[in-house]
Amino acid sequence: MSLSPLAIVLLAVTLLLGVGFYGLLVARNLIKLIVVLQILAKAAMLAFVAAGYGQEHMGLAQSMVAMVIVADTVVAVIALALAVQVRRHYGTLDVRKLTTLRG
Amino acid sequence: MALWTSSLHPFLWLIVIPVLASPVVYLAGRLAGAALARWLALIALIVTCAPCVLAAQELAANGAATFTLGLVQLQFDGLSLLLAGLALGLGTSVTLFSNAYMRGETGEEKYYAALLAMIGVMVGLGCANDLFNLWVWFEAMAVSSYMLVAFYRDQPASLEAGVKYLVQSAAGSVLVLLGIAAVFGATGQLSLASIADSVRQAGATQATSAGLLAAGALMTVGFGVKAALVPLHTWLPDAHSQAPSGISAMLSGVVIEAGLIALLRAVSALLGEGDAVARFGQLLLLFAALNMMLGNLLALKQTQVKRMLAFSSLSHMGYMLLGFGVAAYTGQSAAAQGGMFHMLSHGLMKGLAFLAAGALLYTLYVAKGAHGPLMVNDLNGAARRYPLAALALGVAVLGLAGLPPLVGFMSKWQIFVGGFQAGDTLVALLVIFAALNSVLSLAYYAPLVNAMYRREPSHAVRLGAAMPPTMIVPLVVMSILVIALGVWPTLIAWLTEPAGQALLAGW
Amino acid sequence: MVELLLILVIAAVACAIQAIRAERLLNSALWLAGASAFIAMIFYSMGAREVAIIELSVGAGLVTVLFVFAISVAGDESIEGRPAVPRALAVMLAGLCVIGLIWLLRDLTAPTPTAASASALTNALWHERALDVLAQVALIFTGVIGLLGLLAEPRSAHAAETHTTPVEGSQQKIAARATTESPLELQKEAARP
Amino acid sequence: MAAPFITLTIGLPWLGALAVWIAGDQHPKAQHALAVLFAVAGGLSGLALLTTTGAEVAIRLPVGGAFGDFTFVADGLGVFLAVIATVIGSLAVIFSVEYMKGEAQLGRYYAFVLLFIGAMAGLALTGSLLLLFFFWEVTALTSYALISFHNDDPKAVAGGIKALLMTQLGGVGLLAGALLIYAHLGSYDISAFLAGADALPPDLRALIAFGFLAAAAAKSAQAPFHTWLPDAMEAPTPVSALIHAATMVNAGVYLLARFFPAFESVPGWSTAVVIIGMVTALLAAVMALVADDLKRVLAYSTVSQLGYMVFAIGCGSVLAGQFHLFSHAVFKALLFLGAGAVIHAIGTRDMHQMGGLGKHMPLVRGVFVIGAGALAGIPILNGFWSKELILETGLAHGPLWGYIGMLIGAGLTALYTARMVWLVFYGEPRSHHHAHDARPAMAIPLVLLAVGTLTTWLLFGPFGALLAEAVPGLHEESTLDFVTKVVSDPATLLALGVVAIGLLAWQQRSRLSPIAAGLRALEQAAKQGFGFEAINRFVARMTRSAATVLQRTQTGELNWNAAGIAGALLIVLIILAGGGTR
Repeated sequence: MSLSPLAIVLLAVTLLLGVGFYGLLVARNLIKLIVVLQILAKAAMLAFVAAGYGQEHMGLAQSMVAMVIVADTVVAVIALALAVQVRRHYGTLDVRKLTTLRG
Repeated sequence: MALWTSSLHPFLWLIVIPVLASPVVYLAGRLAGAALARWLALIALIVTCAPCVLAAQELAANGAATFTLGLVQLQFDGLSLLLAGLALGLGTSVTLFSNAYMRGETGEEKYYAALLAMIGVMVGLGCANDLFNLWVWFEAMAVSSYMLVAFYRDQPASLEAGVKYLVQSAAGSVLVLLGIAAVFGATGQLSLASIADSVRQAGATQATSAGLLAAGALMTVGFGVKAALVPLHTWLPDAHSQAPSGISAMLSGVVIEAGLIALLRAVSALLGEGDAVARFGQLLLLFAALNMMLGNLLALKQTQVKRMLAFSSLSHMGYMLLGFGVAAYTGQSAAAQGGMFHMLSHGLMKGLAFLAAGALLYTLYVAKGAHGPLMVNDLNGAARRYPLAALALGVAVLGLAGLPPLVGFMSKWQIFVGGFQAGDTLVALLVIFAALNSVLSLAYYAPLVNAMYRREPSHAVRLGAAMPPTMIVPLVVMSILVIALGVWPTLIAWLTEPAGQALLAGW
Repeated sequence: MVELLLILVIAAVACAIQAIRAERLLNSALWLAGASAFIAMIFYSMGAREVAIIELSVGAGLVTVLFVFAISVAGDESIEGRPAVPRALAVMLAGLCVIGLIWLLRDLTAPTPTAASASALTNALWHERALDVLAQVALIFTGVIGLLGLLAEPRSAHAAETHTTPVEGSQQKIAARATTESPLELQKEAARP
Repeated sequence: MAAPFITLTIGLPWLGALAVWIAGDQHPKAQHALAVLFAVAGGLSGLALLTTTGAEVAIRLPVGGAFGDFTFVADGLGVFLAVIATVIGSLAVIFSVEYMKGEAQLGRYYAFVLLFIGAMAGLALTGSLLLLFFFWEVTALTSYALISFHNDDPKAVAGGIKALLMTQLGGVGLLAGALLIYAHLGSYDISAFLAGADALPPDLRALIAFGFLAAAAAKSAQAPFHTWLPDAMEAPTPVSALIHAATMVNAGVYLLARFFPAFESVPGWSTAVVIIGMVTALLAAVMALVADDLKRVLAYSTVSQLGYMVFAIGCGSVLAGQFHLFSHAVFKALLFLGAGAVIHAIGTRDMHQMGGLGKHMPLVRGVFVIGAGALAGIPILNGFWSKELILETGLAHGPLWGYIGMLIGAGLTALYTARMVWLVFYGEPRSHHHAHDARPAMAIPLVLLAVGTLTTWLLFGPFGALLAEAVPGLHEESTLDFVTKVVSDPATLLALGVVAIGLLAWQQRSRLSPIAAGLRALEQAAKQGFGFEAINRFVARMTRSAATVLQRTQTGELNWNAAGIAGALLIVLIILAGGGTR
């Protein structure tokens, strides 16, 4: 099987997704978790580009990727604001310390 | 720009008014004080009820209405009406309730602005008829709720809840996006209707159907995070218990339901006919069983009122899933309609429960500047000082447990009828499991009610503040609705029936 | 084209891995910027020219600045100790998900356009998908409100409260309730998890 | 014709509940008056229904959708139970005026009693399975609220929740049965089901039959669900004990009687009913023999007598079961009210602290002895006739072992009745108390019920006629024929002999002490509820420990939460990709 560009990009999507999942499971620093969320979002953007490429609908794909970029940046901003507040009130960014709510 | 001048259908106002009112409320609050923001938000929502009635009438007369801008279409069908009605009704109650509850909090005007925007985009979510558009509304709903969950940003627990909610939501959102990309890549379509068409007609190739399968899984899990399917639910008890009580009511009463509606809308477009639908139904039934079991057992262990209610939301999500799962698995219209009815009745009852618990939390703690959790023991003897709030909470939780003459009984009944009509042993057993779960839920609701009617009031109750009338009004109205619909369930059939049909039309 | 893509993909994934492995947050953010840049290049080579530029400026530029800013406020804390989820389990779960998806999507690579077809972003964005844009405006607005809500300093005299450690915070909470409750209930309060 | 009276019988008590609640706890006098007014009016309207019975649907409210039509029918069986509920209910309310004087939260008390009465009437009069279940659950809700009325008493709260959970658990059987019927017949109409039951597949009919049996057993406190009723005696007063013991438990017997024609031919069902009835009658009688709490003795005795009724239905005689229900409702109401007067006077329920009360309370003693005589089956009191009818039915149509078991039960009943009366009213006072006789508000219902206990058996003929139209295959006979038949039957002498042995055994209790010592183990077992209590506790503990285990999975750690997402994705992928087909 010869690798088509599409196959390579799809591979990248799934790999980024895997890396992102791994990060979600092991990262303990809240800000690093936000980095991981960004990686996951990149996987999604790449998936749209791949889909647009495969369907020859790149304009549509691009518009969606642009939306995702913007929405994701907004989420990142809010997440970072939350992280700053967490640091202020918990004295740490370690999510393993954020376990007062359980059970 | 002819697009802009096309005549605006009434349902568009349901989205436009709250979303446009949001910045106005914020600016009014900044410039003229929070009092203006409070009342302006309420007025905006009440004004929105007028187009809601119009849209409902139009729907009944002419069927689903659409609005197209470019390639993207909004469609107002029964499902949209249900979500819009729920969001607007509960939203109005919450706004009125928050009037006293949030008074004097820092950032009060932002609270109302975000709440309004959330209501607007939720209506939009219900109308979305395009996969990517659905996601944009969905994400907007999520973004507007992040701040509301973590609103008490000086409290560590609230921040913790916000962090968990945000991270899990965002992860779910990425999965949804991947799913949409997979659909787009497999079919080249984004509009739900044309996706469904191409799935049915094209005699899908191997590659396409595998891609759609992956998309279905990704979207189920992605939207499932918001709909709190077990084991994706872990954010819910934290967020629902830590948010301001009005927001807890919104989250539990509408937002998770909106997640479920998004899930059903998106995935049902991919399924085509027959086998895949049944398999999806099985999946929903599996989640239904998990949700009911885990939600009830864990609620049994809770000593904080709001956290208990949050876990009970999980089990009620299970009942809805049971209804929809049966509908998908066997094509039962009664079950689909029952699921819709339960969605509505859960929104009503859980909203009422959170508002009543919030009213008590307010009078016992918040009004005095303390932010403690409301423990079951704090409610001891609450009925003597706050008879209406205690009655409302009692009505709400007993209704949630499915006791007549409250609406929860009738909506569960309808789901169960659908389940039995399916004539499938496994489904029937699951229905009996659900009924047993209802019995189990009494084991934590009943002590709560007992505590409120104790003669010896707790310290907190004895020293509690007076309850402002703006809190009592929504409680009374919603309690009356809970009882009225429990006695005459078909009063609401005009809302649930088209919603059930709209859902089944996709299968 | 294939070779170039392969290199870019490997580079992007490697950057992503490094972003997770990095000890210091600042490095992590920089590796993320790197990944973003490579992904932008992938976009470009696939024909998504406009969003490549957006990604480069927003993803690699703006977001990195935001991260650096946040890290400078929150502090670059190094956290010792094992993660909650055992690494092996994490690798297994993530790996299985990847394998499952690859297995499902393995045939989806069939249509191979001869040339990358660049089409105008603006038409799609402003005409075909205008409704998305409108919804996006609501999203951005609520995001701004959220940011303001989360970061704004309290107006009232609580300012002193904001720099307390968690232990003091919970003591304050108890103190606030102390005026209203008996000592017995207070002990219970303190014992609550 | 019957429509207005049906509406009134259900509606008046409910309206009264609303009125009492609105009147507010600041005006106790008004609350008492309103409650009595509405309850008595409801009772009168119930009595008026007796003149308008008919098997046709009297009220039909089409609701539509999955809810069918809400229908009400005033046939003999239903009207009979409605009359029992409303009349005994109104007596309970009248009695409460004295008993609940000065209690806090009267509004809540009366509202729930009246709600209960209305729901009970609705349960009896409805013709729709959905409404049947609806009212069934409302009675459960109100009885829970009444048992837990004293919310500060943890035993009362636990008793209420236990009653609620256990009856609800059984109710699942009714729910499943009703839904199965609807799924197959497309209608909730009870008469349609009774007519079309034979057309249903046999295994389906068996499922429905046993589901209904479970519901009836739970509601009527039959084994193995009987453990809730004694704990329900924590209710504030004998009045609500009366609601439970003399009224609500009848719903289960009613359910069996109502659906008996449809289930008669289900293999094994009748035998199961006979076994449940007999086992319950015997176990509860033994437990009544060793209990020390006056209300508990009465509660166990109720369970035991309900066993007789269930047994009768299992043997094929709805008439015998319902006739005993009628007698029992009257004499047990008398006994409960009498016990209430005693407890109200001296402030304890422990029979070992009573004794010699007869001297201070001659009226109460007099009526109580009449009621006890009926319970024991002493001739010419109403309990005698109905019990004889059951025993003869058992001999004629039931298995022989069943008959023998019930005979032993009759002896035990006589024994524990004698013990109870002796401990309370005779012998030397065992503690200091200043008992006073019943005051008028208490005395009136007591005397009325005593008169009833002496005379209601005369109504056998009309009673049979009342039921005949509702129960197919029931042959009516006049009171005179019935009396002659019972008196001339040799089995009557046998039964009377057994009763006499029971009474004698109490008389000679000092001589029988060696035997009693041998029965110590049995007594211990009885006090533990024969292990059923342990089963309840076991189930509760298992549930809680399952919850504890699950709780540990909720770590509150964000990373584990994320692992949940990854895991769920994996599972969904597997199910969707490889999952089974329909």
